[in-house]
Amino acid sequence: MTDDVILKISHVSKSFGAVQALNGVDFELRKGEIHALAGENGAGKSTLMNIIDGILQPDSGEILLDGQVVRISSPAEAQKLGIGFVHQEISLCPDVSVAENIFMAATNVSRAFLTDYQALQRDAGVILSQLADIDPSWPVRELSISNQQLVEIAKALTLDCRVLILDEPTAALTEKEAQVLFQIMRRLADRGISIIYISHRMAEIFDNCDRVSVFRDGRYIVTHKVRDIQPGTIVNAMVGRMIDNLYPAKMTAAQTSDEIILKVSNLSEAVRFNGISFELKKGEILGFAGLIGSGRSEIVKGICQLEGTVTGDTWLNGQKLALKHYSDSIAAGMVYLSEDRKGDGVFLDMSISANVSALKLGQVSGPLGIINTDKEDGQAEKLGHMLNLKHGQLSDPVSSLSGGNQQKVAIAKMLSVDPKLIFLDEPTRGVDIGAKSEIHRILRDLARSGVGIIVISSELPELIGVCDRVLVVREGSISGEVAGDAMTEENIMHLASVLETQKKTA
Amino acid sequence: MEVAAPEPARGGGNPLKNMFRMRETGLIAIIVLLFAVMSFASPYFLTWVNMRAMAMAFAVEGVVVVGMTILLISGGIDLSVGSVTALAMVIAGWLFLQGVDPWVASGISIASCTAIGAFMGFFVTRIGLHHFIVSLAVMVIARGICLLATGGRPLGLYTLPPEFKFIGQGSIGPLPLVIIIFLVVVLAFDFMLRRTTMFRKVFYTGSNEKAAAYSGIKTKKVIFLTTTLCSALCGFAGIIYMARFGSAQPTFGIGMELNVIAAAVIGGASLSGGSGTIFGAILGTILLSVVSSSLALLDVSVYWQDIIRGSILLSAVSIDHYLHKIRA
Amino acid sequence: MEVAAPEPARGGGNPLKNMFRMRETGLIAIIVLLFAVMSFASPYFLTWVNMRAMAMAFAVEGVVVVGMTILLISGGIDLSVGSVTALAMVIAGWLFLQGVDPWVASGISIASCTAIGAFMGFFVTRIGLHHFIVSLAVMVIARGICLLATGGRPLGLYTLPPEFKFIGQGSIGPLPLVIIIFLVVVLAFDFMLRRTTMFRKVFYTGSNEKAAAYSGIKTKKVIFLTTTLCSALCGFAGIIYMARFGSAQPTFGIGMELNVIAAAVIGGASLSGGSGTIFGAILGTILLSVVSSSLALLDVSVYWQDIIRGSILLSAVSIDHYLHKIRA
Amino acid sequence: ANTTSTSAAETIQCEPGETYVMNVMVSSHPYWVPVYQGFKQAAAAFGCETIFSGTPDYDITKQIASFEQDLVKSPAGILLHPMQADPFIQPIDQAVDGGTPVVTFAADSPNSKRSSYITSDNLAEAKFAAEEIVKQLGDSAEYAVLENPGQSNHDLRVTAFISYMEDNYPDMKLVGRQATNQDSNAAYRATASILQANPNLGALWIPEAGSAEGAVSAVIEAGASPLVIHADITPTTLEHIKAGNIHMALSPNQGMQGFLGFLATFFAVHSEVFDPFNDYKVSGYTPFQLPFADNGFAVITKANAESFDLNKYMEGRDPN
Ligand SMILES: Nc1ncnc2c1ncn2[C@@H]1O[C@H](COP(=O)(O)OP(=O)(O)OP(=O)(O)O)[C@@H](O)[C@H]1O
Ligand SMILES: Nc1ncnc2c1ncn2[C@@H]1O[C@H](COP(=O)(O)OP(=O)(O)OP(=O)(O)O)[C@@H](O)[C@H]1O
Ligand SMILES: [Mg+2]
Ligand SMILES: [Mg+2]
Repeated sequence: MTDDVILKISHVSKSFGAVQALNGVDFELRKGEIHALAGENGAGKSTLMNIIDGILQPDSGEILLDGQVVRISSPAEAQKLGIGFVHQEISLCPDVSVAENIFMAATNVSRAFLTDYQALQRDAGVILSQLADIDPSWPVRELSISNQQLVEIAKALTLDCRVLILDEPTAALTEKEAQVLFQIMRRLADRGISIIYISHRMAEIFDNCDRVSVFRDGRYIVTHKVRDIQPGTIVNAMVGRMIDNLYPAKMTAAQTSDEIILKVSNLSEAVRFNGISFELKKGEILGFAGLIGSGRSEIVKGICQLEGTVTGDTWLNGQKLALKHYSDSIAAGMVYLSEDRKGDGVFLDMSISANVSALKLGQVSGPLGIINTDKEDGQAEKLGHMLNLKHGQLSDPVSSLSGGNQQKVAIAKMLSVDPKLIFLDEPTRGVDIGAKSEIHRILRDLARSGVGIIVISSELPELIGVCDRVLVVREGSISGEVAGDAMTEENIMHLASVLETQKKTA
Repeated sequence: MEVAAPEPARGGGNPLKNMFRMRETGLIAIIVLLFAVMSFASPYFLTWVNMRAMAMAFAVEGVVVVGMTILLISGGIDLSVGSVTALAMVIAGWLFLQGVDPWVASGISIASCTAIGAFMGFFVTRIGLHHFIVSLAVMVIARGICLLATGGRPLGLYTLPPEFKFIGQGSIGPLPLVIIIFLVVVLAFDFMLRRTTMFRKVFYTGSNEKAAAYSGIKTKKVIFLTTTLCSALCGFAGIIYMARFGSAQPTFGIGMELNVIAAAVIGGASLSGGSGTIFGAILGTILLSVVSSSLALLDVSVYWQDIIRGSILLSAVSIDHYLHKIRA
Repeated sequence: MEVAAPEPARGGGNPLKNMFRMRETGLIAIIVLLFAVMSFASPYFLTWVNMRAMAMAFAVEGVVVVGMTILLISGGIDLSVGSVTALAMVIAGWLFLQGVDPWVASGISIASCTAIGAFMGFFVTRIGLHHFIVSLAVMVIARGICLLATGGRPLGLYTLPPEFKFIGQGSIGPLPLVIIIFLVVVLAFDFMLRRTTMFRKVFYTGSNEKAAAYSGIKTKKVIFLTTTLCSALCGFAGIIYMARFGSAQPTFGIGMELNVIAAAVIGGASLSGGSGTIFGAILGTILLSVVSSSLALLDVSVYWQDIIRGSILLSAVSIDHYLHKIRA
Repeated sequence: ANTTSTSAAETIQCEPGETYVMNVMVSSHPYWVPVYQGFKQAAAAFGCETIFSGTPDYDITKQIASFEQDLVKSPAGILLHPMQADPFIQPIDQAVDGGTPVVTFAADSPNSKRSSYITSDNLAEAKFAAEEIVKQLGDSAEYAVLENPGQSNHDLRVTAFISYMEDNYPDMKLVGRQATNQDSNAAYRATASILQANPNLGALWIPEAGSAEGAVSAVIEAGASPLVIHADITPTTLEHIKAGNIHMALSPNQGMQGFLGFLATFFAVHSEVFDPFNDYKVSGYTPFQLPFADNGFAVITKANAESFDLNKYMEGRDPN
């Protein structure tokens, strides 16, 4: 690693209306380093990256590349300058194949008259093979969110770039894929490519990055060499205070209850899962672990009648459920937080208030079904405050929020109905460390007060930190259960992938 | 495709209302400007009689615009509005000529139009076809039924009882009943669309159908109902037209769909669903209609009228868009 | 809104090609069925003269369908196609009557239509208006110019030189030149759209404009160009019509836009952009046109024709959709 | 279509299966209904068969296709309403050269080889309307017209009307001229505006009935009393005539148009009965030709309105 600065940001400011997203920030990226960027939700990380990629123009300030001041007016120009960007929000073309998506930038600048689909697929296959088992000929709209995220990464790997920006690429990935990504990142850095890596996962930053810069409220705070510091230092710089307990205390033996909130028996779906049976006890937080595509989301969606034709029985608080539609599930007090925030979690072009109230409009309306907007705003205000939502006006569209704050809106929407049971699919995806521990605390409080909580997460430390018990799903069925001291990453990974190894040895 | 600019409502008070209000100020300004110019250009423009005549010209179509706007918000579109309106006239007129009481005939006619809407809703939500193609087919079929029932000839309904004709030709005080009906329909739906939970679901569905489904909303039902409502309002409009003209014209409303959709879009409805207001759409209707009436009042040469109308439409939309952008 | 069924291309070979092929087999089956039924129903159907007459009825419109399909794929739409085609005839015809050489006049006319497309493209990409409203305004303006230039009367161009009329009326061997031109345009654009990198950008832009922009594609340029191309092809079609009819008709092509869009949509183009094929769109054109021609050949009562046409349209699309779904 | 019968001159009759086609555009328009009745009645007199064909669309490509498809069935002759003159030259010539005589009606294709053209004289109608207005109002009143630019016969009715007024009654003042394109709501809007701008409007000339319906609504609502005269007739305008809201209507004699149209076509086919004093034998054209035949028009007023109810006329008749 050398000390030459390849990219320098100098006094860049940017505001959206009344919101000052960036306030005179500085930033330096050296050749061949992996430079982490940390900061709370809405600190301005993505905004800065969008400026570097030419998607947004700064209100003031300069960008220097190799010591030269550059004006980057579009992503096309950024590409020419050797800047590659994996966006926080997945942005792929759903109608075309994975291969074409991966090589879109290359196709764009290609001088070839004809498109060689065979070559595209072959090459895409090569790149994908390091990452995951995805058929390059499939249209992207068929892929799960995690696989789409992998395609995004593959896409960035094809770019011939000097600066690679990764904005929370692992938010939807499991440990396994994330590790693959880190290996690739290190290889690239060794080749002299500079990487900006944005993540809310401290462990990732400390295991894989060289330096870390911290932003807070649109301002640059500090840069450290990773090996010089402890995670606490970063967290402190980020939120301006210490967070001592990252995870709330678990259920004690005394709190253990025999009361069963949810009982699922022999739940099956045509192709996606079968023979699922489990129980959720009062006061406990239950986790679901598994590899990408193992069927965790499908099982949970099946329970609340969101997708698929499901057979089997479900009891909620002792009552057998006969749900026909997800609305019945909501009425029964069972709600699902989607893993695909942009696709089916929020209404991007509608106001924050309207998003929060979407699940049960009856709560904010009068007897004639007339919406009381004060009540609606009050509800959004209250839940927003509870989740530490950083926003402008409650009437602003959700699209104006940062990624993590959009996630908080999605969570607020679930909490608005005072549910009896919540399924949370990747609940803290993209949420900063402070808010994350806040959400964990809220989940724990809810569990204590008798609300059933089931968490699906690809982030094993989160599962282990938050849950009292974890069920591991493999290829559509439950392959095991871990609890207490047995809840280790190794045990979970083993249960999640044992079949793979068996297959290989067989 | 459309990158909707954010609409921060900085003022106090009810922010949703503010947002809506802001969306329409540009259009209102343009219409006020048009009125100002016209009242200089013609001494007859600002007379009560002219205002009434201009209002009569768009009032009934305004009812159809209401239905279309709601359908657009839910993410649909309906090309059959003109044919279905004509069919409403033809069904009611034909029944009346067969001796059915005109009120009963009107009821049957509106029910039939509602059934047509349900038919389209079925194809869209159950079979999974696109609104565009289903309503295009229904547009052709409904026109065919009009022709079949009348042999292509308008039905003369001069013998309609005066109480019935009163709907279309009567006045209460100085206000024609048609305009009163129009105002009631517009105000009622505007209020409901802004404030009721029922119609809020229409916005959710149009904004992101999947997210709406993931909020427990029966999105197919919503789309089915907005499709049906639009046709039902066409039926209602057809009956008013019949009472007004005292005839049922099988060729009525050809090309109406584009006019109606344009009005809604000028008023801020998005063709990809999720946004729009009745108030805006009606302003769009007024703009289009007043431009036509004004050109007639000024006796502009027919050969120039289309050119001027198109240019005003394009400028108005551009100005509105620009005002909207700088305010955001 | 549209929840497209998944299309995994599991078979071997070029999977993209396979995917496209799959999309259209349903339509082909329906057309073949229609031909089979018709050849039983009428002894005249399968005659060369009838086939030629039917092909002549859709060939020139097919050129416009090509432009519309590409525009739809890029996420746009154009309501002005009918007016612009008429304007092309009127401009070229008017110039010719002023003594300009017909070939030069045609060149100027096509250039003017291209400029109109660029004008629309400007409003869409620079001002940020929606294609729908811009092209609606241009539809009205272009029709107005047609009326203004001709006083509403068709221009008789009987004196066009025979070499020029040959474009529209001549044959090479048994094949009318119009059909040859149609085939060349369709095959060329079909090939380019499937295979060239240039046109791949049209798909990317229409599928997700943001993602395309993030990949460095100048999406505004793409949209500008597809909008311009569509109008240019309308200009070209207008010239062929002029050569074929030996006249320029200011009222030509009223309502053409719905027909053209319907053809593309039947052929699998999505109104929200990102998918569609020329081949499919032409099959859609053929289906619509052959149904009309068949009804005329069978002497079906006019009062029934619309009903039958609409029903066939609706059934064909439903069947196609169903076949598509079960195959996926 | 070559009759070999030697006694053709005495009992001129169709051979079994001899069929005559009447081809029109916008075939669902009610205007054609009485025309086709006249056509059929004449055909019945000669024992011929008839087909009503054309296209329901306002689309010249489709009409040409339907005309060419008619030819596939080898009819004896075709009575054609060509949507536009020039585009039909080639198809008509092809038909005539192939032995199928073509007669045009209501609109012509003068440069083609059609043998006859039957029409109502739009100029005569316009002149009649103008004279009637002057007769009722004197020669210094205000008048307005509605129009439908692009449709030739409507254009003719309007332009001829205006120029006749200008030439003969220079004190008559044209104060409004609006395009309403047969749309009753547009006509309502335009008429309401014209009445606003011209409180002294004396007369309104409308070239077709669809616009007249909307215009009358506006007149009644405004409480104005201009003299409304329009061409063509619909059940609604008929009622307005009876009620005195419309002064009169001038309706082309559609039945005569069809009857005469058939005769012209029939005799073009059976021209062997006719040996006129001209060059047809050496020049090779059909001896039976009517370059321009006027089918006349009816003046519909309160007095005779009862006879013009098309729905009543069609009772018990087959529209096909
Ligand atoms: N288009 C926009 N309109 C208005 N405000 C915006 C817009 N984009 C971002 N903001 C605001 O700018 C601020 C910074 O947002 P940014 O997306 O850069 O945060 P971030 O650091 O990436 O957060 P996260 O970790 O949640 O992704 C936020 O307050 C956000 O609400
Ligand atoms: N719309 C779909 N069509 C076809 N297959 C699907 C669809 N959605 C999911 N699948 C498949 O169903 C299986 C289970 O997916 P699911 O999303 O439940 O997995 P998961 O364990 O939640 O993993 P992830 O981390 O990807 O969310 C996967 O094989 C996935 O590819
Ligand atoms: Mg971010
Ligand atoms: Mg999942």
